[in-house]
Amino acid sequence: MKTSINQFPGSNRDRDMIAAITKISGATPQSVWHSETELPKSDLIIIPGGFSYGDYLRSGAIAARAPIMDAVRSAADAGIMVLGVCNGFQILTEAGLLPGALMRNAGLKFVCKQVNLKVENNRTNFTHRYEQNQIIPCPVAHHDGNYFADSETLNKIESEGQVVFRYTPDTNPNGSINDIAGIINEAGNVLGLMPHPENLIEADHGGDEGKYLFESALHPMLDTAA
Amino acid sequence: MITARITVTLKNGVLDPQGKAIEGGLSALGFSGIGSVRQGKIFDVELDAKDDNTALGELNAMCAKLLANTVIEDYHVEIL
Amino acid sequence: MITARITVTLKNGVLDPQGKAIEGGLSALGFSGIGSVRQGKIFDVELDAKDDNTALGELNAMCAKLLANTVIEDYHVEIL
Amino acid sequence: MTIRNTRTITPELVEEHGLTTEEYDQIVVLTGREPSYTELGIWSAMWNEHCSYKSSKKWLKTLPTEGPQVVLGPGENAGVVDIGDGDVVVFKMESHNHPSYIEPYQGAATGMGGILRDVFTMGARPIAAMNALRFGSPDHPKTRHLVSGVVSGIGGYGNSFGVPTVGGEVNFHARYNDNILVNAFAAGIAKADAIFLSEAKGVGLPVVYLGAKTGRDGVGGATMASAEFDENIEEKRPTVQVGDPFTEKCLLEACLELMKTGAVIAIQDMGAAGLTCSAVEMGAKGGLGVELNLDLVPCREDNMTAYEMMLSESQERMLMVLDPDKEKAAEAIFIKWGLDFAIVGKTTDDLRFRVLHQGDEVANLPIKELGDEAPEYDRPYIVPGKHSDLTADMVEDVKDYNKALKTLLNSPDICSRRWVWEQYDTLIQGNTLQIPGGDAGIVRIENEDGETTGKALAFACDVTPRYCEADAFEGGKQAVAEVYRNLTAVGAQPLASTDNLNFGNPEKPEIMGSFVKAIEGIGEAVLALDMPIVSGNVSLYNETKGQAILPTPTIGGVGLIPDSSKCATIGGANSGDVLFLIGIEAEHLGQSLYLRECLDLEEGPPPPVDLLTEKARGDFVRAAIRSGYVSACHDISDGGLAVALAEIAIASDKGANIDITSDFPHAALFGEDQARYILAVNADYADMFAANSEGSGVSFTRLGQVAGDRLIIGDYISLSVQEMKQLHESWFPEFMAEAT
Ligand SMILES: Nc1ncnc2c1ncn2[C@@H]1O[C@H](COP(=O)(O)OP(=O)(O)O)[C@@H](O)[C@H]1O
Ligand SMILES: [Mg+2]
Repeated sequence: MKTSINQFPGSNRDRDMIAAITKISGATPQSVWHSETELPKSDLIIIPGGFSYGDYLRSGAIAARAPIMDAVRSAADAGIMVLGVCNGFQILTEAGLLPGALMRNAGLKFVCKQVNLKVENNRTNFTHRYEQNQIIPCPVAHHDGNYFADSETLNKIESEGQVVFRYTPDTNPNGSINDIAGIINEAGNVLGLMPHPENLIEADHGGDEGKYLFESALHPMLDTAA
Repeated sequence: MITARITVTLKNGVLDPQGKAIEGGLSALGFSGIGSVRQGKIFDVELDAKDDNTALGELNAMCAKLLANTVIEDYHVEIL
Repeated sequence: MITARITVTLKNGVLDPQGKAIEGGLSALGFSGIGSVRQGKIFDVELDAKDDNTALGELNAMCAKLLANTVIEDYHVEIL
Repeated sequence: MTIRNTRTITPELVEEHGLTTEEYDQIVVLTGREPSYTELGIWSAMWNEHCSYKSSKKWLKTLPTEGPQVVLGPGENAGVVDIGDGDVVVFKMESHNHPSYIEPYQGAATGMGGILRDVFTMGARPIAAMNALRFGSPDHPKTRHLVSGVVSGIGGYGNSFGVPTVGGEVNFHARYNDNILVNAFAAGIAKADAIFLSEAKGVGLPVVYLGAKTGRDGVGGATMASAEFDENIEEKRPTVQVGDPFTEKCLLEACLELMKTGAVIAIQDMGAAGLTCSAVEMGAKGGLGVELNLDLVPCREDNMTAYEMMLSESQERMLMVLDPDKEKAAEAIFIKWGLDFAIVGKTTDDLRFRVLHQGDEVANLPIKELGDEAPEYDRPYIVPGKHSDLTADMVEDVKDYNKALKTLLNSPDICSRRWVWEQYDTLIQGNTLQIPGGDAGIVRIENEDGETTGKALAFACDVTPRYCEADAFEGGKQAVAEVYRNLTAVGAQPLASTDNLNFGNPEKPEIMGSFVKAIEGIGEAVLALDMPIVSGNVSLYNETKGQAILPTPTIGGVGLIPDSSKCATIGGANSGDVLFLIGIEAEHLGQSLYLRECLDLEEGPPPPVDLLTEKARGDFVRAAIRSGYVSACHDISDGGLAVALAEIAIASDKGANIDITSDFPHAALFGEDQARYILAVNADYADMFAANSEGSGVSFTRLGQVAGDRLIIGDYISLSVQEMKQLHESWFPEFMAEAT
C-alpha cells in the first residue's frame, strides 16, 4: 500500500498527516509538491489540511488549480483512493472531484473544538472499520466548513449514501447543511471531510477513533461500491 | 493597461452567513428598515490586452476558471 | 425598498495578500499580462427609507460604523 | 506620496522623530555633521524607546539571566534553553499594544507574525504560542470590538501559520480603556548545535534580503501625523501593517530549509524599523560595517524613497549574511517557496553603515554608535506608597457564599475563556497534551524523525496587574510565582522565563518607580525559583490623556516534563479521590476579586509572596504528580479556594464534599493567599500522601472527597456542577453577543 501526500504552499497539517500515516502503517508516505505534474505510484492519495495559498480568494480555490491536481484527477478517475481532510476537502470540492462547496462557518469564526460524528455509511473503503451509525468524537479546526449543495445535489448525495459522516445535531460547528461533515463521490473512491481524524489516533490525543479511518483506507475491502 | 472590475456575488438561494451576520450587526447598531444584506467580492484587475474585447474575453475566462466558484457564485465583468 | 450597493476597497499602499495570491494563481493558470489584482468587498443592501437622500445618509453611516474599516479601507455608496 | 531625502532638518522635524534636542545634538556630533533626512530617520529608528531600551536598560541589566540550563540569554531574537538530549527550546514574548488598539485584527495578527519570526529566525520550528490580553472595562463602548478583532487577528495569523495556541490570559479593567495590551508569546524547538544568530561575520560577504516585498507600511508614524511637510501629499497613508500569514509560513519553511544547507552565516528578522534595525544590529554585533544598495531592494510600490525603504515596517521579511558559495542553492529554495531573494549589500570592515540609492550615498553613519551607543537614561523615580493592612475582620462578610461564588464564576476575569481559545487552533502539529483551560498548556516533544521522545514542555503566562498597581514589588514577585505554580501544577519543572513589561510614561517618576520595583520583585523571584529571564520586551508610554495602564509585567514561563505520562491536569478528578489543600487556610482579602466583584472595592495590599514557601510547596507538588497518584491538580489564584474547587469540579464534571469551618469564612473561601494548590489523590494513596506531606514539612489539609454532582463546602456553599458550569461558561459568549 503506497500513500502519497500532496503539499501546497500553506499546507500545515501535512506534518500531522505524515506522522499519523507513518504511525499507523509503519511506512512514511511520499510527499508530492504542488508543482509536480505526475504522482508517484500510489494506492492512496491524501490532500491534507492547512491554508493552501493562504486560503485567499476562497479556501482551496487556488490549490485546486495547481499542476498536481490534474494528476490527482486522473488518478481518481482511474479508481485510486483520494482522501481530502479539511483544506483537502475544500480543494476537492473546488476541483470538482466532490460535489458542493464549503462556505464560511455560520458563526463566522474559526472554530477548533471536539465534535461528535456519526458514521452514516460504513460500507466504504474509508469507513469499513467503523460500525454503521457509530458515534465518534473528533476534533475540527476550520474557518470554512459550512457545507452547501443545491437541493438536487443534496437529494442525490443523501439518497445514494454519499454522506459518510454527519455531525450530531448538537455539535454541528459550522452550520453545514444536513449536518454534513464528510462526503464520498459516486464511485466511492474520493472522500472529503472537515474533521481531523489525524489528530485523534493515540492515547496522547485523548482517543484513537480517527485511526480506524486510516486503517480502513490502508486495508480497503476488495471491490466495494459506496 | 486596461482596468476592469469583476464582481462576484452569491447565487440566489445560497445562504449568506456573512450577510446575515451583518444584518444583525446593523440592527444592533440601531439601523432600522434593513431588508437584507448580501455580501460579494470585487476584483480590480489591471491587464495588458490589445483591446477591450480581448480583455473581456480574458476576464471572463479568469472568472470561469478561478475567480468565481460557479457552484455558488455568479460573476460580472466591467471594463472601467 | 431602496436597493444600494456599497463597495469597500483597500486604501492605496495597504498590502493586499489576497490580491497578490490571486495574481499568482492567475499566472499559474497561464493568464498573462496581468498588472495587478486588488480584492474588495461589496454589500448589496435593501433598505426602507423615505427617499434616496435619507438612504444615502444611512448607508454612509453604516459604512463608517460597521461595514468598512476606515483605518485601511475606503468605501463608496451607490443607489441602484 | 514620496518623502524626499532633501528635506531640511528643523527642530519640529527632530521632535516629530521623537528625539530630544540633547539627543539631536549628540547625533550631530556622532555623524560629524548635520544628518540628512534619511539619516535622521535612521537615528530616530535606532534610538527610539522601542529599539534602544533607553529608559529601561539600566534596570533590565539587574535581572538574573543565567543558569546551567540557559544556552543563550537576552540579546538575541529569543532566549535559548537546554531541555536535554541535544534539544533546546527557543522562546520570547513581545507586545503589539498600540497597533492593536488602532486596528485590532491586523495589529494582533502582525504581533503574532513578529514573535513567530523571532523564534524561527534562530532556527527553531515554532511549536507553541500564547497570548496575554488586557482590555478596557466590559462596559466601555469599544471593548467588544477590540476583543473580537484582537482574538480573530491572533487566530487568523497563528492558525494559518500552523502553530498551536496553548495558553494565555484575558483581563478587563477600565485602566486599559484607551490602551489595550496584546502580548504574544512563541516557543520553538531546535538542536543546540543548530542555533542561528544575528551577529555578522566575515568581510565582503553578501547581505541578502528574504521574504516579502517592501511597501510603505508603517513608515514614520510620527512624521505622518503632520500633514504640511510635503507639498506632494496625495493622501494620508495608513501606517497600519497588514499581516500575511501565508507568506510567513512559506518564509518559515524556506528559512529552515536554507539553514540546513549551511548557507546562513547570520540572520535577523525585520521587525520594528525593518531594514535599518536589522542591518545595523547585524553589523554592530559582528563589529562590521554594512553597505546597502536600495536599488536592489524588492519593492511593492512605485517610487519609494530611501527614507521610506529604510523605515518601512512591511512584514514577513528577513535579512541574512550569506556564504557566497551557497548562493545558487539558497536562491533556489526561495524561488521554490515563491519568495523574494535579493542580494542587497555586503559586509565591510569600516564600521560604517552606508546606504546607496540611485547613485547617491543617502546615509553614511557610524554603525556601533547607532547600535550600541544609544542614550541610556537613569530616569528619576519615586517608590509608590504602600496600602495599609486590610485584615479579614476589616472586610465585609457577604454571608451569602453561594451568591458570592456564583458572582465570581460569572465575572469577567474568572469566567471561562473558551470563547477565545476555540478560535485558536490548539491541536495542530498533533502534539498538544493540554489545551487552554488548564493551568498550563502542554506540548510533547518529537525528535527530528517525528517520533515522540516521552518529554513534554509546559507553557504558562501570568501577571496580576491589580496586585502590581497596589504594590509593584510584590506584584512582580507574584507574577513569577504564579507562572511557577501554573507550570508546577501540571508536573513541569520550571526552566526559564521571558518578560513583557508594559507600563505607562517612564518620564513620570511614579511610573518609573513602579517599573523599578516590579523589576526588583521579578528579579528576586526568578532567582529564588530558578527561572532566569532569557528574553523579553519592554513597552512604555501605554498612556492616554495622562491616564496610564495598570503596571503589567507579564511573565511567560516554560517548564519541562521529563515523562509526559506523568503529568496532572485540572480535569482529571475521579469520584472517590481525596482532595488535599497544599498550603494553609486563607486570610488575605486585600486586592482580591471577592473585594472587587462582590463589594466593588479595590483596596488593601496584595497577598505577599514568600518565595521559600513557594519553592518548597512547588517541589513537593511536582514530586507528588510525578509519582503518579495525583489525578488532578490546580493552583489557587483569582477567587481563592472556592473558585479553585469549582474550577476542578467543572473541568472534571464531578462534585465534591468539602469539610471546613472558619471564623472568617469569606477569607477562607475567597482569600487569595499565595503558594497554594489543590490536589485530587486516589483514595488508596491518600494516607501515604498525607504522610509524605507531613514528612516534607509542607502544610496541608485533607479537604474532603470528590463525589456526586454538587460542590458542597461546609455549611457555606452548595451548588450543582451543572449550574456552576453554566455560569462559568456563559459570561464571555453572552458579553460578546450583546448589542453595542
Ligand atoms: N487569550 C487566551 N488564549 C488562550 N488561552 C487562554 C487565553 N486566556 C486565558 N486562556 C486560558 O484560560 C485558562 C484560564 O486562564 P487564567 O484564569 O489566566 O488561568 P490561571 O489562573 O491558571 O493563570 C488558562 O488555561 C489559560 O491558558
Ligand atoms: Mg493567570
